[in-house]
Amino acid sequence: MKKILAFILTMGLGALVIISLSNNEFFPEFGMADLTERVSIEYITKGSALDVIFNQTNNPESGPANIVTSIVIDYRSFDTLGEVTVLFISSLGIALLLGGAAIPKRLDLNFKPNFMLRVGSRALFSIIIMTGVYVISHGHLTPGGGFPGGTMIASAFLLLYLADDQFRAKIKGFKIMESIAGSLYVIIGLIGLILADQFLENFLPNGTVGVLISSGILPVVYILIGLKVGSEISGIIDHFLTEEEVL
Amino acid sequence: MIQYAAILLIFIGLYGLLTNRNIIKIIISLNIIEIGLNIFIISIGFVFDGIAPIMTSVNNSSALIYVDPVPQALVLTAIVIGVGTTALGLALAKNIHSKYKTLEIDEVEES
Amino acid sequence: MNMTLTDIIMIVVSVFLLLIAFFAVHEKKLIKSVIFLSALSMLSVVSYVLMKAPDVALTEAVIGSGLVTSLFIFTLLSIQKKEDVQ
Amino acid sequence: MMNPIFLIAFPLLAAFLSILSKKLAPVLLLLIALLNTVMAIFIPMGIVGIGGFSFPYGINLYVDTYAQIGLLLVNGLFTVIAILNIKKYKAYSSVLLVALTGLNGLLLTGDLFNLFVFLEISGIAAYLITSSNKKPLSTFHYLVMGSVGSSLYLFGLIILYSMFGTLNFMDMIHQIQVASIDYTDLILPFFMMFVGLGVEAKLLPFNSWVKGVLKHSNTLSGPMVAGVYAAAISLVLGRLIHNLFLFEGKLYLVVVVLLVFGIVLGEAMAFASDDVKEILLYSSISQACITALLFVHGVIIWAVYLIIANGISKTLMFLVTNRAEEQTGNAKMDSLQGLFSNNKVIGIAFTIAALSVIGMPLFAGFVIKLNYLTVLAHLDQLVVIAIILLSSIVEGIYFIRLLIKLWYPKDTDIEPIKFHLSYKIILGLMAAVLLVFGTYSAPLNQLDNSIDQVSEEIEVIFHG
Repeated sequence: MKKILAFILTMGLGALVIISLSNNEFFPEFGMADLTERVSIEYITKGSALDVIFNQTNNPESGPANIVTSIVIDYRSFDTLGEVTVLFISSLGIALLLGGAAIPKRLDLNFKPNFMLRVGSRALFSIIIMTGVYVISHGHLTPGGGFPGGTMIASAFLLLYLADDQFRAKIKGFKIMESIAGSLYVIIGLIGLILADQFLENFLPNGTVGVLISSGILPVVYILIGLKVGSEISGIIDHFLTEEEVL
Repeated sequence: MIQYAAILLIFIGLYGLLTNRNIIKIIISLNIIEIGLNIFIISIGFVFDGIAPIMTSVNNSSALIYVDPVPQALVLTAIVIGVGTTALGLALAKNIHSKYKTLEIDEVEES
Repeated sequence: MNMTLTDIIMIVVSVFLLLIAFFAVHEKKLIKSVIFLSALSMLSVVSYVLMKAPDVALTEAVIGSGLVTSLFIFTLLSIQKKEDVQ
Repeated sequence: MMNPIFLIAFPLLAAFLSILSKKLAPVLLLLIALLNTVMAIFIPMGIVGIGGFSFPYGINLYVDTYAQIGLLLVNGLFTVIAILNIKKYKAYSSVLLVALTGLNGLLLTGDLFNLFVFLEISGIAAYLITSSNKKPLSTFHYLVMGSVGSSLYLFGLIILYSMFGTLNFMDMIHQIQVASIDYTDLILPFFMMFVGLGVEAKLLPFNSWVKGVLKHSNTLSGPMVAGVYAAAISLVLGRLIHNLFLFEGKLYLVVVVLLVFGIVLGEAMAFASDDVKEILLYSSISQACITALLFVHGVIIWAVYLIIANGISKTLMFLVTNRAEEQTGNAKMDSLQGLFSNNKVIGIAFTIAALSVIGMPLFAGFVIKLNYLTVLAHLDQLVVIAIILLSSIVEGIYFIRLLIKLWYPKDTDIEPIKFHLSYKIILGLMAAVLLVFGTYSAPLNQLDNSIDQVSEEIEVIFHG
């Protein structure tokens, strides 16, 4: 009975919010968003009066052809720095909360993978890693980038964890990779401050839009983020799949 | 239509938060709130005959009608923040279970 | 009513979103609830694709249904193992 | 040369490097905390862009006197807590460095979505700091409340973005001023954002997590959550209330009722409890509600002074109580009886802090309370004044009762609790600050409501 009451209450609240949004004339209808009034028109036209043409415009204000990537990495790069800190602190927290095991051992779940699975997963492992690297390195041209690419690399390690119940990745290596990639990202920001008078500024030329080697330091930053996200999530997976060695 | 579904999704998550007493169910309700919120954020940037905000060799000019790229950049951040909190919640759930042997909030007699 | 194909799919997706979310909240067994959550995440990927957000769809697919579901399953498995040990 | 971004970049760089070696981390923490406090003194004012883009398109940091005071207070209190806890909580050094990044980011950022990201960073760092209480359920409760709060804040922010098309704090204020919009349309986003931030600021709607977290707190999580985090979030909330929300009409009524109810409930719960930490945590809830009430009525400068006085006294009192509780095992009033009879310095410091919170003359609390009550009288807010006076009376009763209990030992002498010399020095200094500003209150009147120059900055940018 209490559940039905709570359900009616929350649905009523939801309906209230929907009604108040629909008769709010400043809130645009579902498909009627007018981008010219929004900040996003600057990001699309990259602040230039004449049109930005793929493969032709040279040295625009922000390099990537993928406009979302140009926002994530260039215009609002400080958000992404905070973003990377959130993942860093949560993987640190999980190491703190679950990490207490003196002699960590793989959680022996009650399934024994057979020989075929163990060998087959090795082959698949490299293919997934390759896809992840592709997604990261083409982040500024095609959809994807540091976050999905890094998670793909981590899911490759997840595959190995599942396929082989004795496999344990080298956590020390992940920690060092994570720390170096994160510090390099902040150092690139500080170099931007020294060379080009604002923190996280793109101090290399942007090149032509749409070419693989374009938009200055941004692909390097996205690769660093990919490596950091990959090592952090692999660390989280390792902590979830290990337990105290009970002698 | 998707926008109204997203708002209702947020409130279904809130309803789940209010009525569930199991820790894993609470984390699931939190995830539902985040999924609903992310769909709502993307839905405010949608333009009817707009195309994905990526310049390719086909739609190669910035004069075309694009969908709003800013909410997509925000959702990228919101998704990864959601993963961070969920992973922490699950780690806490494991700690609570190993300490109190139960996942029901009422049975955990924490002083 | 000029309901193009995408409009119909959008309505179907939003109805399914609400249904699966309701089931996820109301399910008694945890494993089923997690499966419903993963289905919900996949549906949100479909809705991102419909709303022309490929970047977000890719990220949500890899992180939302890939990583989050596996973390839930690992937690449930380790809790199941502890309960069997007692 | 001295750029406000260093206050965020250096702790972040140190946090990333600190996971490499366990031995290096505590040293790095102390170094960076001290460096931040020093840098907070010489920080230049004005808007500092990030990423090299013109004003509303990139993210910018904004520093005015309001932010300078906040940075100095937050970094100073953080350094004090870090110094006193460095030996016992070595493992938390990296977490504390990230918390420092988040807190400085909260106070500096001039972008509303960036504020959400820093809210999450400092929130997750706070969950991990409270996990040192070894009470996973109360930490989980705090995590759920914090996540719901920041999701509500993001929901309100996204509605504002879809209405005005910008995420920059000053650009948003300008768009709202320019757009001829009646206030009823703004009620939903503003209320969502206020409640979202209210969770972290311990205001009424969602502060049930405070009891669990602070009741079982230790010398690190207690002062950190009650002192540093409360001060930082109240300052951020104050800036938003004063410049963006501008409560009026129905929303103003709802907010004032919520805050007044928070004050009364906080005082009543503190009066009814016999656990020293419970008294402190309920009193800090009601103080947070009073601060928010002052911001809603535009009493900026005295609200900032109240945050400073509360920050110092709450950190001091929680440090003393938790340090004593470590040795006696529980924080009940009668188990800590006669604590101060054999630690005179600590006793005096605690008494000064308690009397300053009540608002007894001769202490900073009195000067602040007197002034903000007079300003409220000018605004003829009689109901609010009556509530605050009532709450001060109740506060006076339970704090005096607490002090009497802690000063005069029972007949059976308890084993003496010893405080480390560093406690005595630092807490003595903090109490001295409250005493000095109580008696010599001239410098308090130099600053006035103009310390928050967001509106002047908007004038310069858009009509300059």
